[in-house]
Amino acid sequence: MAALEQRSMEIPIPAQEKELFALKMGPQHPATHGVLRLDLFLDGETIAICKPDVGYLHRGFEKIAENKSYAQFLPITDRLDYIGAMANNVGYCHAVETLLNIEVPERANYIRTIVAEMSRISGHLLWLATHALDIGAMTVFLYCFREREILLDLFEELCGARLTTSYTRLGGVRQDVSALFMDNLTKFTDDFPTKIADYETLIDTNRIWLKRTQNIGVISGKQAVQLGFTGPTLRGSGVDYDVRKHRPYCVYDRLDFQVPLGRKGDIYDRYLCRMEEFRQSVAIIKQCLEQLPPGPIVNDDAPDLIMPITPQRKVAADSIGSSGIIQLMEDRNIYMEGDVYVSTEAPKGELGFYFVSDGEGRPYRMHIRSPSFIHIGGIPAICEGEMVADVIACIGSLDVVLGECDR
Amino acid sequence: MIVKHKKKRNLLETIFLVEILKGMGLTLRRMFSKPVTCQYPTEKRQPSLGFRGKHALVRNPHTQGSKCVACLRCVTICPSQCISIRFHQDEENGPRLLDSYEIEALRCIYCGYCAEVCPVNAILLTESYEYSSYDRQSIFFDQEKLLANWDEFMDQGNHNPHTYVNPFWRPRGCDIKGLAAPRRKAVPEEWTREGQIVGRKHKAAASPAPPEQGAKQ
Amino acid sequence: MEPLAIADKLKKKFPDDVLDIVEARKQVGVILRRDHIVEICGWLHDDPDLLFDHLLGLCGVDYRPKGRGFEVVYNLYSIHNRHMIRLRADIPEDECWLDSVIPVWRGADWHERECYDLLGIEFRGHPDLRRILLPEDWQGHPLRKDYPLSPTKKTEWQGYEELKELSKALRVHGFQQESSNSKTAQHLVKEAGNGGT
Amino acid sequence: MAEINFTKLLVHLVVLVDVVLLHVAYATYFERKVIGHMQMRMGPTRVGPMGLLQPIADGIKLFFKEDIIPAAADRPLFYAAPIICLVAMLSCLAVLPFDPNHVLADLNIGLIFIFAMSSLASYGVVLAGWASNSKYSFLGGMRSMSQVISYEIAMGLSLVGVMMMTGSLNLGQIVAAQAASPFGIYAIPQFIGFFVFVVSMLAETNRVPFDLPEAETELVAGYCTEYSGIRFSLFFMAEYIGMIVMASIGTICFLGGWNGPFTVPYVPFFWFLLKIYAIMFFFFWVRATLPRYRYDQLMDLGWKFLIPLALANILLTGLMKTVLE
Repeated sequence: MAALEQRSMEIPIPAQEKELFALKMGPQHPATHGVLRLDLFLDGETIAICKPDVGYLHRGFEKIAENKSYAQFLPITDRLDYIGAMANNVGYCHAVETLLNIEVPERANYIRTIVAEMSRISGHLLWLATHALDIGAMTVFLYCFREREILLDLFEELCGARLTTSYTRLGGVRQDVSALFMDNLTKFTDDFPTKIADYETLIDTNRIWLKRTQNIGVISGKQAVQLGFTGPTLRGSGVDYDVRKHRPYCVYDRLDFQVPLGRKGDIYDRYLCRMEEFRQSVAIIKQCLEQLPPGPIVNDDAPDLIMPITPQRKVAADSIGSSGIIQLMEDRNIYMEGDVYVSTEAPKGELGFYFVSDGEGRPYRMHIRSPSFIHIGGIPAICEGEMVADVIACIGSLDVVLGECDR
Repeated sequence: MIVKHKKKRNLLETIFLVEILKGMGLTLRRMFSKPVTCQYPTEKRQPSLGFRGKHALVRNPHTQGSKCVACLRCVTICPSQCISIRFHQDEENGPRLLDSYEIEALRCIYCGYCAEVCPVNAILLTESYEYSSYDRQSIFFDQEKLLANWDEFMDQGNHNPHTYVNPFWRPRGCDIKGLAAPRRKAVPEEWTREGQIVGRKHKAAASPAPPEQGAKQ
Repeated sequence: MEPLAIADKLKKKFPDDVLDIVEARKQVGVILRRDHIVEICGWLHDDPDLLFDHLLGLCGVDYRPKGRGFEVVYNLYSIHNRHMIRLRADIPEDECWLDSVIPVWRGADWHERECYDLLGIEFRGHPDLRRILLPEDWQGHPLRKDYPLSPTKKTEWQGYEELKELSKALRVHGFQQESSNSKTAQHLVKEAGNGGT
Repeated sequence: MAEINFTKLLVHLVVLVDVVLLHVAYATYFERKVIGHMQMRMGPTRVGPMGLLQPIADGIKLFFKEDIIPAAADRPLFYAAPIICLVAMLSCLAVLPFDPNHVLADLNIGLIFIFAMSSLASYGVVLAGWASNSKYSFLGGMRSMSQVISYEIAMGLSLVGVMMMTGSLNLGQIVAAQAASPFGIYAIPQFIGFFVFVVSMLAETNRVPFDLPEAETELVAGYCTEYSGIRFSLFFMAEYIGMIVMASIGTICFLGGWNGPFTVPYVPFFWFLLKIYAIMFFFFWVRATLPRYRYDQLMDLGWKFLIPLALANILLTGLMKTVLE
């Protein structure tokens, strides 16, 4: 063990690095999307070696989860990928429901699909905004925020918070949709395609944009799978992998949508994939709004928010008056021993939760498979050999959020 | 589906910078459209109903104190453990009497769980969002401050303290039978399961007699 | 292929290595001896029927309170064949190491570093095994079950000491004051179940 | 040699510098407003009516801000760099003819003088990058050096056509010759030269899409990363004076200087100012629209495209001139 500790302290520096120009980019840098740090070793302006360094935003979520009940951990998932909190909520609840075998009503599933796609749009809007800003097109940034504002307002109307939504509940969702929400969302889905045209006029065919994105940061499909990439980053390389199609959840198996794929796997392909996902998400929302069925929004048999953590603590919990719920849990035996891995397609990629349960009301171990963590791990493979300015474009095209990476 | 690449620009378009001029045309057009800015301190945005903002304890109109029964559900559920309650009991099985109720709002993560689990609708997150301060003491809410927050909220929004319903007490679309008695307040029809908004497909299937207001056109 | 069929196939191929096959919620986990993990993973990756090309995740679990050692869990998925399997490599407590699967999936790099960082499982053959999320001078491995939730002065990270001194000045409005006749909620919560280990 | 009236010269000098500095201040305001509205927001609105006092407030803020000098910086050079920049840019103003009677120093080699001075300003930038002893600054300074050198050539060559048509390097005479030419402005016969000039003008002043020395998202702020307070504001002023100077050259050499469709009484420099404002607006407009080039692509554009184009323009002009005569 002592040898192990020793080893962690030394950072190996290859001999050739000493002759290179070392540039520490971040954690305070305008374009590293949070607190990512890159140790760049430059040969002129070309990247010879790139070493990402993460952990500046580590908050120990996996340890927190081991000490909170399943319901209590939900607000913390908002803080994973804080750009698309709704998608995290949906993913987390879907995972816990699979673990605890809780049914979700039809209507709740439709609402979840709507909010997940809304958060995909809002997440991609922020990606486009920052990606364009990184490459220097600053007007796109503000145009994207104009639309994102509408989506955040809709989230506020739906659940009372704009960013940290905590909207889903085990077995359903917290609140039903309101008439205002439906109207505004319908209007948004109708208007949004014209707004996409705005962005595309500014950058889609712009020769500077093409020069900065085409054939840069190329990663082949095979390499991308090897590195564990998921989401639009993987699909930009032409690999057809989308959790919504492969392992459908919510109501995705009933909806008609397509998964955009790129050809070469350069920055431009990833860009085009996400731009197409805007349109597909709008189509999904439209279908959901069309098909939204009546019915309950939460399963009455689902555990209450105050779910006791362990059966042994029942006595103590009894004194604070929630014995009925505990009885319900024990009757239906929803706590199980075993492990599950459940994933959903979050805006950034595949967001997976691996739970080990030992029959208590909290996970024995929870592992979050966060796409950003894996994508940042792949930055060296993409960036090495490119130039300093391309590193920024590459990070932008991967769409990473450090809250999710560091957990 | 392979994404479509845009047509490569031809020689003429390259020489005359067509796509750049188009972009510049767009920015010039936008220059003459109305800005979307909300000039914050002068024009305030109206937070939607149920916005999770400043904390408050509901004032009981009969006793003028708080409604809290010291069941400690909010303390138990709070993920960031920012609520602290002290109480005492005069006799063995008598009612619990609240000594103090404190919320350290700087630790709060505004999930709204406390309002959701409260059986008597005693605590809520109000819709007021302007309470930043230069010292920590004023964002550390004790019972008096929380009650004062409620009064302030009632005055500000011109709400009626008797009829006010927060969506965290009584969520839209939830069945009334699952709720505790104090939560069964009268709500607009849209909030009940009967007035539920459904998609066009289901609307057509249902009886066309009552035209549902505000549903998807 | 059905997950159980995959597990059977795996057992046929490596009869000595498969310790157990468990199923929960239609997901199948294969508990393995750790010795030939790279070979097994390589076979799963390359076998034309299986083609597990995608490493979904890799994480460690501390089973010591349950009377076992550690476990490293590999969630595998085949994008081509659309099936999933979970490998669980059993690691004894006193010899906390495993062979690195980077030769099979390059993406395992950071996962293994994270696992090393948080659980202290050493991955042999890893080119750059050092802490990833925690500071380089951190002591201990936080996701181990015996890692204290609130550390004592001795086990604390040194850099944290200064931070705490600093924050003490700011924490004048904490919940420190106790009055004798009233039960504090914090107490009750600790009894009732928020406290944890 | 004519006797120099020092009092008159001094008054002229003070008025000129004041007017230009005021223009610099309000150019920042104008830029923020224009870009703001292009991005559907408001720009400055708080200080004064419609934010009109914003530049003054900014100036005061920058003036009183703490002047931080990195410990490892090369102090003398660190102090000198912004001053070199500003002085070089300010001295360009001396030879600009705002109208036939208002020119501080009517040099025969006015154009060459401006080139010399604006290249000198790049010394300031390079020194700033080097003296800061910071890696971002260093990269910014290096980029700036190579960028200015390459685009100086392209710009010089693009103006050779104008010189050939005029036969003079005196800016006043260029304007006068333009007025006598068939189109009234050289931008039409010299359209290739004008195009090359506009592109290299953007590059020379480090504006989008060629703002690589201070590329915000890559190099934080490039050569002025470590500068703060008044020293930063000197760089800032130098940059904007540079824009004004470039806009003036463009006006003088291609857009007919102070001549307009009709003369405006009492304000002889009306057309000159209007043209400068138009070019400044163009600067901001481009900034709001275009992304940024990469460093090597910028070099490619300069050496492989603009310089050959400018040379072709010279050839064409020469041919035309021979044919027409």
